[in-house]
Amino acid sequence: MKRSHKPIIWSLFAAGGTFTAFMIPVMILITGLGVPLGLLPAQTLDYESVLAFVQHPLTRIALFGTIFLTVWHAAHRLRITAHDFGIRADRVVATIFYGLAAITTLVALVVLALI
Amino acid sequence: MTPRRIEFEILRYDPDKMQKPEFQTYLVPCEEDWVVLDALNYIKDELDRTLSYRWSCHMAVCGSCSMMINGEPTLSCKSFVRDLPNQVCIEPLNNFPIERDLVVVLDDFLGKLNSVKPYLIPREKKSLEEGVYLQSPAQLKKFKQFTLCINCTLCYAACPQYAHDENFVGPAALALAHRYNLDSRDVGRTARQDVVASNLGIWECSFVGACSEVCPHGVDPAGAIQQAKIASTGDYFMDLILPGRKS
Amino acid sequence: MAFRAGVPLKDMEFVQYHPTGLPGTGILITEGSRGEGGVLLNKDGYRYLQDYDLGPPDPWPRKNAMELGPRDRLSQAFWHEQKKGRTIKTLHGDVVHLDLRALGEKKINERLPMVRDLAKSYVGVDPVYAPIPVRPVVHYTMGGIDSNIDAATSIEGLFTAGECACVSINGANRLGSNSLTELLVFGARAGQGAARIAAGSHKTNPGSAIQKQAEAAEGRIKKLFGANGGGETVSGLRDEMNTTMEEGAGIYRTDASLRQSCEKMNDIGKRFANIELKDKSNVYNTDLLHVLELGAMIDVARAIIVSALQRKESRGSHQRLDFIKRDDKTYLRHSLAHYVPGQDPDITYRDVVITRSKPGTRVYGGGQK
Amino acid sequence: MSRRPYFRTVSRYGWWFAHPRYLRYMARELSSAFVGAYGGLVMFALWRLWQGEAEWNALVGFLQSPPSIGFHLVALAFALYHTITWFNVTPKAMPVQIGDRQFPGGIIVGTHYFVWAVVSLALFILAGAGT
Repeated sequence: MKRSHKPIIWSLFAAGGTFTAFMIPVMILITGLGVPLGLLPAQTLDYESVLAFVQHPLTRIALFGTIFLTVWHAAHRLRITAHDFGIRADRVVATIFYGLAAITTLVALVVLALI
Repeated sequence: MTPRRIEFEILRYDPDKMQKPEFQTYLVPCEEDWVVLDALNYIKDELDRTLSYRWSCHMAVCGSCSMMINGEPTLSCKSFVRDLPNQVCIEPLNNFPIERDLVVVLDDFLGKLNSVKPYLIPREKKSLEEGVYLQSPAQLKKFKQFTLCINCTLCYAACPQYAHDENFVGPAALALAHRYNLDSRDVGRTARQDVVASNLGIWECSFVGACSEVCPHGVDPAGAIQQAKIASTGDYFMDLILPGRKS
Repeated sequence: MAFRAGVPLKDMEFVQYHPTGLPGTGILITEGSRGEGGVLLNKDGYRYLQDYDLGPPDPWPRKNAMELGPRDRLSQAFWHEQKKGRTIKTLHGDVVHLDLRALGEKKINERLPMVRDLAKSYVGVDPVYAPIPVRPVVHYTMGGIDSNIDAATSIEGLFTAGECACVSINGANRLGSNSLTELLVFGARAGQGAARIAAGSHKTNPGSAIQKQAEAAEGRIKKLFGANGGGETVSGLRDEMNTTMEEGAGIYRTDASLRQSCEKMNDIGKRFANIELKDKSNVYNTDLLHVLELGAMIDVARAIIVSALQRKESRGSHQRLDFIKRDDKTYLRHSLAHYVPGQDPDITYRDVVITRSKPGTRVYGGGQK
Repeated sequence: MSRRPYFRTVSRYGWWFAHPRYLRYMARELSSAFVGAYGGLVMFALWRLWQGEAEWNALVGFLQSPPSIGFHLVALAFALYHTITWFNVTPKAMPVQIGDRQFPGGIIVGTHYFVWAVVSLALFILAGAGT
């Protein structure tokens, strides 16, 4: 049997899984619930301060890493989940999910470079 | 103690007489210290001699009395009547073709087991005079857990990936491959990787973890497969960086 | 099958009892539990082994003494205790107690995790807090299909290995783990020998004699499938055979008990002809398998009894109450049981080849030098 | 012989209702849909930020709407489930052995939770530091 090329995508999935496990809950809590519900100061998401924050080189790298790992982790897992749901058109499924992940990564890269 | 009467619904199949399997019910007076296998033996001796099932050791060592008990892959010699309700459903092991009654066809599993070369492949064969292959307790500890597998195939019955793709090499075989790969006396990893690191090997596993949950000896095939994935990923990138290197 | 084909069964009178099996299931509680310091107690909580030349009862495990005495002596001591009414009655027969409590939870978990698991599961006893009920259980047949050091039998091309074989690495008793040697060493030799023969022979049509044998075997099975209403059942005869063998040819034997068992087994053998096959399926028919196995077991049981009857001495696992001494002059020999259709087997003897270990006096406990 | 092995079929779509452990597995796998969606949302937010203040403020306004709060609540639940299931299997995937002793899995898992708590707290303080 031929050795698989899965390690490429799996290493992204695994790294992303670890990263998201640490980071995503608290990020959702802050941006999706804390600030919108007024539990955290509204200034946190104020245009000027967010822009300044994002324009810092380290933040750019961190945000790119976050998006990159998160979407590739999700894309790979969803590909398998689609199979678990009984969808056998693996090539189509893989193209859609990996395609979405690639587009998201690309847009994030462009925006973060130009902002 | 008076025996408790338990209703056993057993999936029967005799290819000589039946087109497809059907349930048959037996009422068995069970002693509370019985296991399900004792109840089956009671049926065989007293109620219906045509019932077929495999068993041998009656002490969870031989791995031949595997079956579905109330939907759970279980060794019938380790399933105690005292833990069961008054109605028990018994079926042949999931994910295997039924040969007859509770007996399933294991050819596929045995072929897969063989395909991962589940034996020591030493660097060089030692003669009798040269003595044994030594190993330290620390080296033994690395893989000892995986030696406890009794090939009962409960993990295959629990694995949804095997259910959906019979070509998947499967939990027990991959765990056993890992066991030999971790053995300090073995150098067969490269040879095994052709099967282990293929798309139908470790990469077919989605880490449901059901295999480890049903294992009667606490072997952790799911863990073994994840460890193998990490190691194989390392291999893959090393091969990219240093093509032609010897692993 | 080998017996019926004409290969003698050697040393069949020697059957080993393991002193510490669980009642009912017969699951073994390893010798290791006694090696670590477990003690055997009768119903009065007394270490009864000291009454059978196995003492003194040291509180620590001592090699070849008390609980670490040989399997046959320990099983025999149980028999005496049972006769004296000092064993404990349970649903699954009489037992004594194997007490591991002095070891403590930590040591039991570290050294004997399997024992704890088995005892908890199968007799509902946690050895950390309570003694385990145990009794002697039939464990190993030292005798078997007569074979030489290459695992070959008197029939060319027929090899044998494992418990069914008797290469005679055990003699009249067996040491723990010797069965591994039987499997690994003689299993390999049997395989090598068989491969050699297979490589040297050419594929030809089986001779008419073999063809005839095959047809006869097939005919016997077809007859079983055709017969109706015999009335005898596998489980019925099997249970009777168990009781007969346990009572007449168990830990201790006498001329009278063996003769009685012999008669009973002959009777069972006759009734076996009336056995009825209930399962007529051609696929994985375990009823048929059990009938065939029972027939073979009856023949083997008769070989055990007749071999035991003719060995008028006590040696190793073969203990006669009417001949309590070992008699090297007459019986330092292997017994060979030869199959005679429809009758008791013929017994002949062969001298023992003695190499390094000479037979000595068996002394245990405080009597040792 | 008249062997005729019988092949049972497994439901291709509904198999995961057969046992609670399969349901738990599917929930774990589905967590990735929410994690992924959140990743997409972060990308979208950056896009809006790049476009200008008005667009950004519209987004912040949307975040306060009930559908958004609802989504984030569900996403948080799945994200937490992902975190727990991910941490709990780390000792299986990456066992640590020192000498002849297996490092207790509980410590490996515990360390993960500890680091997670510290990181989360730090980010939280950072987010609230403006006050």
